[in-house]
Amino acid sequence: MWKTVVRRFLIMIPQLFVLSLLIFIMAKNMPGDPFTGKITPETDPARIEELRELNGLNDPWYEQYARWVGNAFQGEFGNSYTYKVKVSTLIGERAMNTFWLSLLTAVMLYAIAVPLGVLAGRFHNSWFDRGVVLYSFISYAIPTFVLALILLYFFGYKLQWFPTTGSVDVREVPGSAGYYISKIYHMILPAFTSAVLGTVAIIQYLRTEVVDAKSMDYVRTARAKGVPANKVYSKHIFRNSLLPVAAFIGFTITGLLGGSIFIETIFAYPGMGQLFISSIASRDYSVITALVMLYGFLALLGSLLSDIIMSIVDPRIRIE
Amino acid sequence: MVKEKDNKKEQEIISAPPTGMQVVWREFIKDRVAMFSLIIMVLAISGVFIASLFFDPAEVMKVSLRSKYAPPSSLHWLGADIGGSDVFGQLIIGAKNSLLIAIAITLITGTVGIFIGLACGYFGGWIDNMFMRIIDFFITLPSLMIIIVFITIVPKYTVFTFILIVSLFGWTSIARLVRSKALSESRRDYVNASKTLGTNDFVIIFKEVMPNISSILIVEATLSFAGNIGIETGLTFLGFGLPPSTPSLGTLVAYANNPLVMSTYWWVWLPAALFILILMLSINYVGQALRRAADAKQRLG
Amino acid sequence: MSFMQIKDLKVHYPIRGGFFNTVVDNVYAVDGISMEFEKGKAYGLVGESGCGKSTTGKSIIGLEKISAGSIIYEGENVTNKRRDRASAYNRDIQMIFQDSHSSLNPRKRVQDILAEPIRNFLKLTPQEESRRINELLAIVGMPEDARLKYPHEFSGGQKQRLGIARAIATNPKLIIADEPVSALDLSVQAQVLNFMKDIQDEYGLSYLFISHDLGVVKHMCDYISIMYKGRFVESGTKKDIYDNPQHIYTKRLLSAIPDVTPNGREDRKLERIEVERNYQAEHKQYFDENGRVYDLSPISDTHFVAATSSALKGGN
Amino acid sequence: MKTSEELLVIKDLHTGFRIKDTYFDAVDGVSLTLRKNEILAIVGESGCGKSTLATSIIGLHDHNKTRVQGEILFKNKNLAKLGEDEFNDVRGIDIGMIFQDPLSALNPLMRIGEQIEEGLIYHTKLTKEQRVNRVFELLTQVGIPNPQRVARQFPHQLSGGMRQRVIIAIAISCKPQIIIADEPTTALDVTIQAQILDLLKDLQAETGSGIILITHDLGVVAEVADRVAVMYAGQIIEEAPVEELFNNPKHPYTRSLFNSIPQMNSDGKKLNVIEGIVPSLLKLPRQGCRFSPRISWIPESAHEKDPVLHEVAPNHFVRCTCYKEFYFKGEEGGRA
Repeated sequence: MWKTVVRRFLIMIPQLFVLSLLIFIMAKNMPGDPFTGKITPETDPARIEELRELNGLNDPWYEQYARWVGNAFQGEFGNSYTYKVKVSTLIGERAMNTFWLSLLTAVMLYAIAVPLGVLAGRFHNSWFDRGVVLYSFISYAIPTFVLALILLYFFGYKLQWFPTTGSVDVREVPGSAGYYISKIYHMILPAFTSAVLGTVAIIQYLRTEVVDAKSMDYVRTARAKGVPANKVYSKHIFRNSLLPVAAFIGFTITGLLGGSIFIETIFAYPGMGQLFISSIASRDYSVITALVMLYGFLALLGSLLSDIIMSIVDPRIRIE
Repeated sequence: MVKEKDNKKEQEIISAPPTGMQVVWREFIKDRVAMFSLIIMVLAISGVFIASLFFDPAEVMKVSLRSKYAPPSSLHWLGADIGGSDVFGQLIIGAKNSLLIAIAITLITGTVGIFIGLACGYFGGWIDNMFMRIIDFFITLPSLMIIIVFITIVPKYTVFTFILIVSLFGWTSIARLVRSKALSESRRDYVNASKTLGTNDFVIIFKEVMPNISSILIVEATLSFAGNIGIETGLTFLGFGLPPSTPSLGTLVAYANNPLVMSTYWWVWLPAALFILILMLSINYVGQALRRAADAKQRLG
Repeated sequence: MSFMQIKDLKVHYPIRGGFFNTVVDNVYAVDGISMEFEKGKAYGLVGESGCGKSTTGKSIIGLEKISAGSIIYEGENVTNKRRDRASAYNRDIQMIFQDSHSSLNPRKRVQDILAEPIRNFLKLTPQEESRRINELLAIVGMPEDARLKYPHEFSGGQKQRLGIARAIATNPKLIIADEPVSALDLSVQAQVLNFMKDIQDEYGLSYLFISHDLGVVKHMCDYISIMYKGRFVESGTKKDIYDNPQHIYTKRLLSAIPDVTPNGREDRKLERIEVERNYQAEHKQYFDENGRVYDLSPISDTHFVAATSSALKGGN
Repeated sequence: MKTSEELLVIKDLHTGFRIKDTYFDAVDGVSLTLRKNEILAIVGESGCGKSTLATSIIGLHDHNKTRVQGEILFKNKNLAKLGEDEFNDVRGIDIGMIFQDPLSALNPLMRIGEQIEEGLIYHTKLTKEQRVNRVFELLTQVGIPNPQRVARQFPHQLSGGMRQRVIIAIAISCKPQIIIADEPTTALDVTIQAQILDLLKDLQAETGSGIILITHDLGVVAEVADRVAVMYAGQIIEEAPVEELFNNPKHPYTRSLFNSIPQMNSDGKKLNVIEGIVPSLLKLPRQGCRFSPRISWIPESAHEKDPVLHEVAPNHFVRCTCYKEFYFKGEEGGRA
């Protein structure tokens, strides 16, 4: 198993390299420099050239790239043009918000998807199953932003059950219990929206896995042993169907991050996705570069995590 | 038992291939919801194209401050937006643009994906290895963000660059699916038989393998068409879609970013959102019904 | 005089492993076998699953890459021309597959399936082609109206007969039959075997008959080779193999075949146990220290056995 | 013929599958008796209903789509009337089952030991330690060397023959009186097949249980069976002790089958071909002799209207009277 994990890690290295190269090229093509924030219209052109030289922007591209990667490794992406603070500080704040939102989403996601998928599979072709199929069909077909808007319109504006913007009520004192409750309260609607959209893949997968597993020979063996029906489900069918789902966790993370751009924008939730969109709007390139890099890294990490979990839960991979 | 059932059905249809369009159509007639979705889909799409003939984009987009946020009336069927422009007209023209762009993206990603997928699945070896590495990499990329960045840094941004940028990230999933189907199909003995009978690879790929996965290709094209409508409108919604001169369904929905419009002037954004929803539901249902029909195991019988 | 020789044929697959997925070893699927084919004779290739018999057939016809060795056809080296469309070899060597169902393209009508080799190899006018298709259907005992049907409208035995019709469309010299009847029921199997026999007699065909079923092989073949781990352990006429088996593996295989009579089954069981004991005891004389089968050495004009000379002396 | 007590008595069993609200009987009036200490082979070609018969006995059919009528009497219980849950008091304890494909019949995610132990958990009062010891004992009994190690392994780590031994160990774990083996060696190589068949025979002799062996391979039947029932189109058409059946087959179908085997000494002679094809379930002739369409040269009058089994020799039963008139096509004089 360790061999698989280490090999998987090694595969990640060239992927990271290509990713960083891609982003570096994009960054180079963006108007402006890492020190754009320090320039004002009154700055002397000679001074700019001096700054360019000083910052090594006239060096060959590979030297610049090496330096850029070196900085990136230390979390150094320059300063934000709009906020006039270090990019790392800015992202750090927002990242925590996104992290908590994603965590709540993941909890809701599995809490909804696993029972629905498993039960739909067990009671295949029942009314319950048909309901689940309908639910997953609709949430598959509906685009993220449409669902988000409709939920926001009804639960936020019409019924006013949930707040429509922000991550916390500004009147609450940080650290107090009310503060945390307010935080969770603000996360519920965006997390739920995101979770509903994420459940589709898991429900469909689990349902077909369970349905297929029912006619597997090993289930027949278990029945032939005289194992009670409930135990056949819990020990053989559900376990065998759920283990691969565990490996979805990594991809779920990737998926949640991708969706967070829409969700955070619509619910005006101050996370990384919203920061990304506002940075694009204000052409705050150093922040954009850092965010793309971070997202790419997290996505790679997610797929790595999935592969590792898979190799842990499946003995066919575990024992080589 | 399933086999027995098939035998009976085969008796009725004289000499039709097991997954021909005829069979698919018969399945469709049996599934009322699918038929209903198909009708909705055809009506919505053809309705948009026909209605768009009666709207002059310049006329529709004309600013008329007097009718700012006018509620629905006989003059403005769906009211007017902040500039007093007719929402219904924008809806029709926007929908036409959205549909055309989604079709273009589907055609490009479909063609590229099918070619690469077939080549990978049939030949295997280093061709497969190379493309699979590329596809794996693409799939882990935060593609939405990169598309947005691309869109903002492309110097001369037009509808065509938009289509190309989105297509650049869209072909991988189709290629992956076609590859897996082509792979299992290529392992079947009829492909081996054709090889031993002196048929060349090119002919085998396009005349033997492709027809056998054609039903899956149609299904995927349908579903990815729906997906592409979602991607285009979504990006436009965020403000990174079509150039401002070309309205899209997403442009209308984007008005909802303004809390006042969202809560009060619902007629500006809600019809477009609902139209997208109906379009997506019907196209997706048609796609899934096609998938059921193409798969002998899932046929309704 | 043989029209085709296979010399020291090898098919190796690399095993990748280690951190960098480099080639760490090879699977010796076929590891140096030689054969000759004469007109009108049937050659049997027998062995248990994974012994390389199917790979041998596939590599001869060009579906597997040959790692080493050569195939000489009519005096010409065709090792790397096996899939050359223009070559006579490709036309003259044909194949019948195990799974007749999957060997017929489900979306093609019978007439298009049968026309494929005709169009590729023979320059016929449409009328001649159509006549040839009717002829082929007649040979395998199917009505002409089968032409317009699709494969799924036929039973297993009929499909295999269509497979045979396709294989003989170009008047080949050698047909490689890879487990052609193992998926069929007994009565259908008999029908297909009868057909294969009839066609062989009528057209002077040669067969390379690959099977795990020693009964079927004995019924069909003149010469038989027993394969184990990619190599021949014993090769000879049908009589040599069945009446005078020399290699311990051949003996073990023969003793394991159930006899279709219950009379004397207790004795057969005792014999099996005896052979199994010898198999363990005499292993060293038939396999080298790596478990590899020795090279074949002749014990008569037709009979070859892979063993050390001491084993052969002891055996005789 | 060993005369010993009857373990299982099947009377007029019908097992039907539901297709659009109609039931089609794949097993159509089968009566059989399994005795202690014997191997009863049920032989037939694909689609004859032999596997359906096996699943009906052990209740592994889909209870929603299948209808089982008739009597399967075991220990004063009629198994045909049991529901899915009630069957769990029979399956594993009294009846064990051996499957065809040993790889797919084992749970890929469970250790071998756990899988063998599972039946013991529900059917015995053994402690954990006793169960583990019993697992080792079973593995040794089915001829697996180093049971401690194998018990900790997963199915994919074993060879095909080893896996089938594990399946057998599972089937015999609770010392059932009846074992049903459904094509137990079809997926195996001949050398492994011989070992597994010998093992089955030895185990049977040791435990005195009764084995129902489902197979299509007459060779396998000849090697291990004590009694044979030949099935065709859902019915038993001939039943006899093994020597009697092989040396003196009566029914046209049985005789035709024997003549289509490419035997060790058939040497290229024409094999017998049975005309026509096995009728599909939906088109089964439900009346008259079901084999009559395939021996069309035998006059109608030779068949019974409603064929029943006739005892033609001690314990040798043949369905329909047509066997008396039967001859192979082209051998007019060769009447039985």
